[in-house]
Amino acid sequence: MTEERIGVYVCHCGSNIAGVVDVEGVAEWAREALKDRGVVIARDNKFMCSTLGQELIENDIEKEGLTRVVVAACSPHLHEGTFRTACQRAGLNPYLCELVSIREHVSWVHKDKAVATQKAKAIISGGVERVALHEPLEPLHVPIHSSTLIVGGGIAGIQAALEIADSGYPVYLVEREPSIGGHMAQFDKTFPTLDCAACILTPKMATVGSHPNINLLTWSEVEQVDGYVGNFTVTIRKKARYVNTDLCTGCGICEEKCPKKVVDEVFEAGLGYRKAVYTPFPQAVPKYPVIDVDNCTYFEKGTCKACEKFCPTGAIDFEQEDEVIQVEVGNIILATGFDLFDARRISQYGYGRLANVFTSLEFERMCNAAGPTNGEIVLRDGVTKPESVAIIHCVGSRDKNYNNYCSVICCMASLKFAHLVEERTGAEVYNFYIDMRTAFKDYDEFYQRVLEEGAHFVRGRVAEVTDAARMPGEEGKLIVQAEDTLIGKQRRIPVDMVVLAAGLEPRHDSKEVAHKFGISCSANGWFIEKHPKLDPVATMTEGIFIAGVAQGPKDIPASVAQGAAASARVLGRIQQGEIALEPVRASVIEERCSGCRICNNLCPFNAISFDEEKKVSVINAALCQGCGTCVAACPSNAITGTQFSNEQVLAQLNGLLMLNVANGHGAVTEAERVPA
Amino acid sequence: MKYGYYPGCSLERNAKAYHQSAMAVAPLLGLEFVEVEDWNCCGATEVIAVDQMAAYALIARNLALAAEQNGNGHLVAPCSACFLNLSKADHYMIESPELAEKVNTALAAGDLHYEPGTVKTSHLLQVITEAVGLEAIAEKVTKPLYGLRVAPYYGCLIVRPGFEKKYDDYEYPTVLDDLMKTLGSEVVDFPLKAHCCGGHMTQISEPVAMELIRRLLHNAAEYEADLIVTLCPMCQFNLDAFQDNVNKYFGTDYHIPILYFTQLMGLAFGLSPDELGIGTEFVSARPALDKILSEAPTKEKPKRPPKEALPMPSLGGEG
Amino acid sequence: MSENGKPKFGMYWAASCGGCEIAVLNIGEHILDVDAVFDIALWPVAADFKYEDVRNYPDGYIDICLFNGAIRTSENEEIAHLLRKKSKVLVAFGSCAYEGCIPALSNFTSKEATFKAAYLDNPSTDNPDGVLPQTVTEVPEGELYLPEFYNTVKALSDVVEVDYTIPGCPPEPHQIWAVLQAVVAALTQGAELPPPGSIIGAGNVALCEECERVKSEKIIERFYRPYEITPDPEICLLEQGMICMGPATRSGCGALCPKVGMGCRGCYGPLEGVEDHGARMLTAIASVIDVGKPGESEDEINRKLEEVLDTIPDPAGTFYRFSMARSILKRAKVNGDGHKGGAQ
Amino acid sequence: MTEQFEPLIIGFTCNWCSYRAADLAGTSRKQYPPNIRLIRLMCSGRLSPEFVLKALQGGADGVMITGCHPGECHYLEQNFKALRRFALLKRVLAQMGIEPERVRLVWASAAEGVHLAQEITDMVEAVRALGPLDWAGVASNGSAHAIPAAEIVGEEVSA
Repeated sequence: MTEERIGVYVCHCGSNIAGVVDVEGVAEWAREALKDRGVVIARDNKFMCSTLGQELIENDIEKEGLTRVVVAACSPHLHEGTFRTACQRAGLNPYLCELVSIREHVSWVHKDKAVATQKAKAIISGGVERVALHEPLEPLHVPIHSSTLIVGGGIAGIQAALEIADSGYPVYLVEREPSIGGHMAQFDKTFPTLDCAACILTPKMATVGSHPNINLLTWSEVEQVDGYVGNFTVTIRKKARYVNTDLCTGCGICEEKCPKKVVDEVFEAGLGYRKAVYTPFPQAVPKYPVIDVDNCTYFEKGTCKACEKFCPTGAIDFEQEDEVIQVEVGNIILATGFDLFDARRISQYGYGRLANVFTSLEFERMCNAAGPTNGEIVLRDGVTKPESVAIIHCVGSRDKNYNNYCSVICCMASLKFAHLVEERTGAEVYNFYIDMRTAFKDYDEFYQRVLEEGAHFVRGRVAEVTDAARMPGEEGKLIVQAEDTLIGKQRRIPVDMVVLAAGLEPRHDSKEVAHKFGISCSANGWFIEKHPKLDPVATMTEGIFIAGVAQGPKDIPASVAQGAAASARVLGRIQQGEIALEPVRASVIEERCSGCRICNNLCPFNAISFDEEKKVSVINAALCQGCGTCVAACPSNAITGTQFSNEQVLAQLNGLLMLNVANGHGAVTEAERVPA
Repeated sequence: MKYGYYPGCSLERNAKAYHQSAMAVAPLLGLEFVEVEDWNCCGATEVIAVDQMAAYALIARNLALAAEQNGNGHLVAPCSACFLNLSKADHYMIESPELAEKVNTALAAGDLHYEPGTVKTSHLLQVITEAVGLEAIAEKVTKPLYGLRVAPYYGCLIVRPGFEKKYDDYEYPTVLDDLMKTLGSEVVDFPLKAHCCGGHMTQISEPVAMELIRRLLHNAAEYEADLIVTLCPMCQFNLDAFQDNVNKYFGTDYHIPILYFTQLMGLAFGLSPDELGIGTEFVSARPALDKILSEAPTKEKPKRPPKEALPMPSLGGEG
Repeated sequence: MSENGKPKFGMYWAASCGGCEIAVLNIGEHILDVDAVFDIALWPVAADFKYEDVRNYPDGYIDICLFNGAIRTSENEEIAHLLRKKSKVLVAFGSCAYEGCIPALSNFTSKEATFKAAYLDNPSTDNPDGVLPQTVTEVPEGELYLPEFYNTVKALSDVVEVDYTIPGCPPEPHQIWAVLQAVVAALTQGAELPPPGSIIGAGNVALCEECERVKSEKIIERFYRPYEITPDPEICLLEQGMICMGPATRSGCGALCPKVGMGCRGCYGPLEGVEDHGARMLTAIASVIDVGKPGESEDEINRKLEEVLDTIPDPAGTFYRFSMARSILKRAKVNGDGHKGGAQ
Repeated sequence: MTEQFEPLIIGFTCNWCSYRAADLAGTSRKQYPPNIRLIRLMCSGRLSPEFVLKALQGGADGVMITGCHPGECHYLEQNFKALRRFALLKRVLAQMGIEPERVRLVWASAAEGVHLAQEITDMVEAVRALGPLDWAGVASNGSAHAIPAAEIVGEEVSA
């Protein structure tokens, strides 16, 4: 029999509990039947969560010297905190208080009073057995390192970086490509206001490049993440640029002199060329070029070195090697963006086969004044202006063969395209859509405007795009065949150019990235937020936040908002200076550990490591999230978990089993104690 | 490799050449086809529309026989309609135990039983391209079909529905293209490669049938194909036997021979046209075949596009 | 009995194979020391004593009694009680006495089924009349008695209080000798004995500690039975897919089986605080099966999982090979014919 | 017992999903049989098989293990470990003669109060149909054998 002095408090919750459970009876029972199990006090009260109810507990702790408290009321998810704090006020460690639910799990789901009362008793019995074995715990306090890592230099990452840097805290901004700017930098105009992307983006990029608090690491990738919230150690690979950035002035002569021209699959979306030594675009930040070793003649054949010969500052350095650095950060924001759906996958639309089928991103580059056609909308031959253009919506989106989800931006982007075509070529524009989705400020107005400009809208999914002419007038054209579901007829519309509004997909490597940072992703690969509504930029992993399309398809304003939101969360953390973690943690009992290493790869948070010296496994308390999987797995009982030890769980089980339901009519008998 | 063989009705009649060429080519590829004894019609495309139960029972009878007669339970059908019916019946019987039960009640009348899923049905083209493989085929090629411009025609039945993930892409398959390239011939882009040939429309609505056939001939002609190669008796029959009617109907003048891929394989393997039933077609293939060069045509290297032209999308990706 | 003041030694053989007896002899010439130090008070395998003699001893007459074998029959239990009464120190000696061992595998079936296997279906048994053991048999001379054969095999500690336990099937000679020396020291020089109830002659951590094979993170794609592979001599057997109970089993034997490429069978029993040897190994092994990643469909995962688990032919028999009588459930729920509800 | 048999089910719930599902069933007043009693764990991955065995041995007629749907684990992938262990445990329990209906694994997200209530109802009925497990009875089966004091103190005994 336990030494503890346990107090049991049964809540009426007005009539919520008392209406079904004989609350006084239960308290009475606890007082008598549980005497030999350490219960010294059992009371009932109208509202335990009220100040009076809490004071009741506090007084008993002080006057009666209670060492454990069981409150039978609502769900712990509601008031566990309340009663723990009450105990704390009275000088009892909060973790010595157990709240058991006889409302959500009893009075609200059962009608039979006798049976409900019996179940309430059983639940309290379990709580009493359990709480007797509870141990006093102290929350873990970990300091928060004031600098932040942001992965991804698109608009979301840029926004987040600026917010934090402007508040005076250091930021490491890591970008895979040679320049920041992301997809937005590729666009010409932005819907619905049609202001030019470059005009609003490049100033922000410049600020990032010159900001004293921002350490910009382009042409770099995160290799490894160690540590935990407040204290991450991040290993970053700075890929060799083969350009000495201390000497380079960004004059661009190397690029001009480089004899090797290759198709730019990234920034120009395959529609234009770049050199083997290049900066993706004129306003690139930083301004330093990189040498693309796969295409550089020198790296292929060992001769050329034109760039080196002509570089006025001798900045070209063919001997340069990757540099691996480590940085300490307190928080991390992932803004890794998206990949465009590969339109080749829908072969019947002919992308890659039929010259004048373009993707939305190609079209963006085409419209861009700084793009391959200097903003001219022309066919693949580079000269002919189209007289008719078809824009196909939902390519790879809202389609069970590819992606079920809506890519959000395509409707508005397509409307933008329709407008630009109309404006720049006067061509006939046909939009093939399933539904028009123009939510949000000024979007639908823009739709109305494009309608008035005379663009055609055909409601129906396109069956195929073909160059197989069937009837006069189709020769030499691309024929778009679709069912017009509004008139219920098949239509074949010959056009000169087809633009595929390809959907957004998670980065091809988003799953590896998620794993690297210890967060989770949805089946298709979007990063999963902590709560879809109430916590959209945090993740289940403390100290790691997400922003932009990496979390799911969204447009520029939404991405910017998330970037700002994520940075606000990080700043909050930094200003607290430290963070308190629930002390529900697992730990290894060294002298019992045989070093079998069963547990070593069970922890997704990498909290478990192996001490090669002592040949035992070790758990990092700050990394541990307290799930207890390793506790359950340890073959030699060498791992224990606070607040959920075997003893505690089995005690509760034992307590629950002490009372049994006797029969259907709820007449209740107390079975004798079952040995467990 | 030994397979059960389900010829289907047309291979005994209009598609004799297909049967003949298949049988001529098979041994060269180490394929042994054992004809299912006492097989019956698969019901083609009509019976299912009339009475599903009867149709499935009709088809399942062949599956039951195949399961009974050949060991590895792998059945080959050269005809697209047969292939589709056989695999469809099996597929639906697996999906719906009720159907399987009904069908088996019917089969019981003939002391037969079919356990869904025991027989795997493949189209002849599948067996040749997947089981044998293009490398093995390339080794057998002695008389490459140099210079012959071929339009590969799949028809609609073999690729649809996609329930068995039969093809890399059922909207725009490329298996036959690759096979033809392996034989040394030049494959033209043929956008209508998986469109319908009209099936039995010729007996139901002439204008519809004629138009469907015309489209295919027109498209092939547009791409300057010397001939259309096919893998389905129905397709071959429509395009070949009705080509004359189409010409009359539209006042056109198409002379595009329609051959089976097995016939072209035979030629490339050095067999004589007669061994392959070439000559039995309505639109004679001779003129086309005479175009075959003894030497590989020297490919004039693609003249670089004018500098203002925009690059074509790379063929990378999954396409 | 000589009254030379020599401590009295007893060893009893209940339901077991006799291996424990051999193990004691395996301590080699030390056996002479045992004889020198002790007076034998009961040792059916070595000397001729009658139960009657034992009953006539005063209580606590035997200084140390090594009890090997499980409680299979009423006789086993009766003698257990008797020896408890007559011994100062009663030691559960070996896996059978400690946790039921191989005899307790019959707890997976019923007494009737066991008899059927032993006396009727056994190819080497000639029993045309299907005679089965009876507790009472009428003969002209009168009645003959046999002890009752229990349906469930029990551990010694289930029927009497046990002072110490020496695990192992059988215990390793060097461990036995060490224990005997300790006892002798205690009896002669009044040295301290370990606290009652403790496990002696074994280590306190799992076998892996004394196993020299290299261990690393465990990811198991499938399991192999010993005849299916030739394991790499350097690497942890479990990592190679051979079931090895080592991680869940007491050290003390010197990891003999793993040393020769055979997974530990678990005869030294579970570690301190472990209530169910089988369950511990089950959960450990299942945890490291390489099936199930986020994104995979549940059906797919279950299919793969079943495939992997099919490579463990008899999980319960494997994980509870020695510990059935001391497991949480102790036996299987079976009907008379040994048929299981769960196996339907 | 003339009354219908009332099984006792022990439910192990995940703090993040199924326990909250049970809360939700409460807040939405979704009635279900009172035969289940819940124990809160942080994750289905915490479930030691011993918990299940203890429950059955200690008088429960069935055990329901619940957790987040695969892929939705609060701890990323720990419910997969629960799934693996359950798959193996199932096989062992079958060998122990315990009907599969008595130990179930149920996925229930925090939003699936109704689903959980339904699963509970189904399980209670299934176990009710099986009848009591009564492991105490099973374990003592055949070993209820008291030794007469006489035999021990060594008076007259037969054989």
